[in-house]
Amino acid sequence: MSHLDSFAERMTRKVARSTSRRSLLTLIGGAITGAATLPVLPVSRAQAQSHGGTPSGMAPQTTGNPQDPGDQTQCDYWRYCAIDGFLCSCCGGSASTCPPGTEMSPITWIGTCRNPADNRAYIISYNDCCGKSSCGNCLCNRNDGDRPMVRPQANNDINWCLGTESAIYNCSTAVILGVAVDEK
Amino acid sequence: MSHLDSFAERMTRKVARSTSRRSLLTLIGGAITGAATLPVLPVSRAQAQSHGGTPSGMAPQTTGNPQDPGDQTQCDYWRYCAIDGFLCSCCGGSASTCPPGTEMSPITWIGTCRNPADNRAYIISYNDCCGKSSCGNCLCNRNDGDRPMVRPQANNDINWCLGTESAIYNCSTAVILGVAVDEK
Amino acid sequence: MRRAASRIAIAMTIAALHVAAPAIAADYPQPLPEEPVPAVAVLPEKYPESWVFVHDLHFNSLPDGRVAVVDVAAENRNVKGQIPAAQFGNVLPATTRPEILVGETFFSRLTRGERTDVITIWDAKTLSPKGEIVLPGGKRGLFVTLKNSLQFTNNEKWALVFNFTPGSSVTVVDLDARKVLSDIDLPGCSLVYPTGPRGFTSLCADGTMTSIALDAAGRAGPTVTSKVFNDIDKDALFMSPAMVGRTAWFASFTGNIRGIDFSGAAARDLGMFEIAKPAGGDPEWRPGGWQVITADKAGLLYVLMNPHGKEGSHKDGGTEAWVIDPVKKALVRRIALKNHSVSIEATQQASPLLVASKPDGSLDVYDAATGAFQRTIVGVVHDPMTMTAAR
Amino acid sequence: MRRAASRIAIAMTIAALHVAAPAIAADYPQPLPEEPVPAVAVLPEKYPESWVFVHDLHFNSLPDGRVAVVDVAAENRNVKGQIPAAQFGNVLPATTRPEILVGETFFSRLTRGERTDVITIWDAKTLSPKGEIVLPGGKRGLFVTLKNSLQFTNNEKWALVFNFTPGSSVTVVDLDARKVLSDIDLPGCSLVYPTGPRGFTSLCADGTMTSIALDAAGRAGPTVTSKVFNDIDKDALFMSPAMVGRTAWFASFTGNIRGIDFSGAAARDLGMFEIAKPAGGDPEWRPGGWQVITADKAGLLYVLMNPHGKEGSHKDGGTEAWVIDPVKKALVRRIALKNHSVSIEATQQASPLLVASKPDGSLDVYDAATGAFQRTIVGVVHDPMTMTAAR
Repeated sequence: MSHLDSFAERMTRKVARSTSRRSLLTLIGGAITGAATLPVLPVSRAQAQSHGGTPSGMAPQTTGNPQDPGDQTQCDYWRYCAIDGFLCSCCGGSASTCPPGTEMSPITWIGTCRNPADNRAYIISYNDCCGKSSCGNCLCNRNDGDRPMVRPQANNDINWCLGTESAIYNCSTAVILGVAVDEK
Repeated sequence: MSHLDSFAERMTRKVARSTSRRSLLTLIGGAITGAATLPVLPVSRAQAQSHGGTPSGMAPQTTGNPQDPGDQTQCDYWRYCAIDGFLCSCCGGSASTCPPGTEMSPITWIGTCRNPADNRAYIISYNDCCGKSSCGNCLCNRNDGDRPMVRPQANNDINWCLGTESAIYNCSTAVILGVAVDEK
Repeated sequence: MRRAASRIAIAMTIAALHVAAPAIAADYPQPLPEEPVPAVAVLPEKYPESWVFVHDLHFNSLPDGRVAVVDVAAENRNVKGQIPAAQFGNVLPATTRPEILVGETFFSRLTRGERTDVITIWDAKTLSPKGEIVLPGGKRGLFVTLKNSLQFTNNEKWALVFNFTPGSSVTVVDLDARKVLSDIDLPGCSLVYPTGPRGFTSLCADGTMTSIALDAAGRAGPTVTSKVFNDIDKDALFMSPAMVGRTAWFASFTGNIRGIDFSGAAARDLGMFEIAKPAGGDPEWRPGGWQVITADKAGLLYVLMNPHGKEGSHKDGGTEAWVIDPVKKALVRRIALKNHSVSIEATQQASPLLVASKPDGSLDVYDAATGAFQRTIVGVVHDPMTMTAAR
Repeated sequence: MRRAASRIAIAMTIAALHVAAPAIAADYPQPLPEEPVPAVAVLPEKYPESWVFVHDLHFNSLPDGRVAVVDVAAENRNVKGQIPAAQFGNVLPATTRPEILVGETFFSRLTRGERTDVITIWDAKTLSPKGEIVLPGGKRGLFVTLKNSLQFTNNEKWALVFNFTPGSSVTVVDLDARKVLSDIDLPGCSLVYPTGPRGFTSLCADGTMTSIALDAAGRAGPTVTSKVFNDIDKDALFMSPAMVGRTAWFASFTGNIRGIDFSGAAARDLGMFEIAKPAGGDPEWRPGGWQVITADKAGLLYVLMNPHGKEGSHKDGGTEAWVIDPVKKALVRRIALKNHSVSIEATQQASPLLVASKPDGSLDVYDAATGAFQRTIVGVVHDPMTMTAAR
């Protein structure tokens, strides 16, 4: 458990950087520090029938950094291992930025995704972007590690536009919070 | 013009049966009694690319009356010669009835459709059904005789949910008002 | 500004009637009769048992969710009407009166502005709103629709609303008085399962469940927490059970079935049994989809099964419905579905139909007893997540 | 109700991290940096001329219309953001300040309840609402979006809103003071075309047009009605002209082009000319689609043409864009489109792009000078009715 403990520590420190996030975390009981394998956002199996969604047809968006490989408009981009919702990369944002005029949710569900370039496991924070209606582009859903609503912090069906000015869901990001295990 | 005059007379009498409709007609200046060839409701060429819409895939709905032939879920049903919008037959209503919980618009645009069974030309009133969101089924659009917004009473792009409690458009009906020319 | 009325008169010029004097077909001496306007359809107060409420999450416009009322037994005219269910709405048809409850959320400017959560009470016959109860606090839980987010208790006199902020709580609503009775904090637990004469149970993140009896004022009374029974890590229960009377049958991720008796003041675990796993899985058969388990009136269970079951496959939908007798704990029959399906629901007729919703929003209907395919109903909804058969 | 905090603690049990100590790739001694949250994109105050506002009527959810801001010249990241435009909304980007106006309509319960019509003022840089002007009377015209339903006048200090009840009127709005100045009845006439320094023109059902100069308080002043020039029965003008400076070029149903000079206090008819009709029509080439005519900065016109032109074909879209020089009154070039298209818009760059919207909501982009196809942009909107190039 020592690896996990140090992960939890890192997470706690990181989370503490954001007051609003922390206060929300208090509500859910510190959920983000544990049991946070691969939760994701509102599933619509009706639209993304095949596991991982269908190719978006969008023009490829890469970071240009070989250490961060892949196309951010596609469901198989490495950071999206636990995402569920419309990809903000297809909506005016990016993998780590909300589209203009939306608000990034302060509370978030997180996943652990392996970066195929450097083979590190990264903690990815799937912050929702809120305040405009369903983006409608690039629906992507992967349920590995998802658990039912009984464990909200691991459930991808929840609209995490909580603590935002508007609860309307627009799209989901996949922000790098750090590596999963402290390498020191 | 005598045929048309008698048509106009018939229409006026018919319209006068509905007080609320008449009061609205006053606003538009008696539009319904003239220049009312083939106006229809909000077009979405984006969805109904081919003229007349695409087959609905719905189970056929017929009146059972051989004098009123055809499938009311299909865009090519004879009464729909000037319709534009979602067919109420696919939404819980029928060709002449609004779906439950909607309100039929008192003002309407009308068309003249030939019934292939009795070869008569009928005046069809395309009343919109209002107060619930877009039905979403059986979009049908035929623009024969449609004219731009400059002539509202002949324009099918207008939301005719006017004078109703809510202006939200749900679907369109095609009600028989009478034959186009008095046969006496 | 005054504009000459003459303009209107000119506009009224008869443009083109395109109609010559019609030939009168000898076969039809009389024209079709005039039809009355306005004309609006009405529904029966008590819906036939072949009718199903199909909830449309409407992912492309979550603020504009709705529910379709569908007759799955009819040859045509299947869609009977629509009920709005805005923004991750819930639908709950009453059985004791001709009413349908919808939990929904609005913003004064559609996507921004003031938030208002309500229960709207719809008249079953007219599909018109007949009442509204505003829910305070802007905390109604918003997630992909689950039936146990809005439930009745107290013989349908009260409604229970599950809130999530992400703190959990339950709002108790008096439907007769049209007012909120109480708010009950529920840390660590989710959803509401009506329990006993006047109470509910919630499933908790530690694998237990907690039953709360309500007093006459809707306040929390005696509370009973069960032993740990839900192995969320290894074999979590799907949240939506099939109800047979007051007994709920939950499917688990790997394909076990657990019964919970909600008839008493505290929920009672009836234990779990395994569904025999026939060959043919790759890697194995597991339940898959959104609403994966349903029951008919005789108490048989139907479970939507996915041959490609593994970790993470639980929402992938399925290709067969397995019929299970929970009394004999036996797999009775397998129904091969025509299409990959998202959710299933059995109607409550003596000869039940099995309805399977598909990703394109259409429904496939099967004879539940024989598995014979009956019909496809297209144009029902956009995203058919849950279905609720009329009772 | 109090629940033991221990439940939460138990819920927090580390479930499964699935992560062993990672192998460190020798190529990348440092991990990717942490990324800041919250992070929200912003746009430039002044949009590049390759950006286009694509209005989404959203027919499957008319209450939830929106506008996509799209860079049609970029290789990727084409969608820059979305602006809500609820219920037959209108979008009007300002050119004198970094603002985008949206005319929209709300109901307090989405589809029912109290109606509120507003102009929302969006900040171009942040795409956040920075102001709202409530329009009285619940009369904002609701129809498939036409640009001339919401226009500026008075050097963009005022907005003009076209109302339809079905009586016609125009509401004059002071954008600086955020208040309504006046309502002007307009029986028999439709839409607003900014005219002169402070006024507008409306097209009338009798084939004339009426120009109204506004006084400093926004009240109707001198009014001039033109001769009949619009043969609505036989060859109606499409309502959305291409603007070249203050000159509007209207296409007619059969393919004629008419110029109207809106620079003076009263609109001036510049006469009509015919587009030569090449062979190949079946029965004939006619303009077809929703926004069928557009102009580039050099003043060339582009008209979306349908080879199957006839009565009733005017919204059927088209397969070619014909480039027309309105000064020479000549067909300069024909651009064969890759796909059947609904609407067209030229960007205002020196080397313009021609954007064609398709029924599936995607855009095809062409080099307007050569007609060379450049790219398809998918995932833009649902129902792309009108487009407005940044200026």
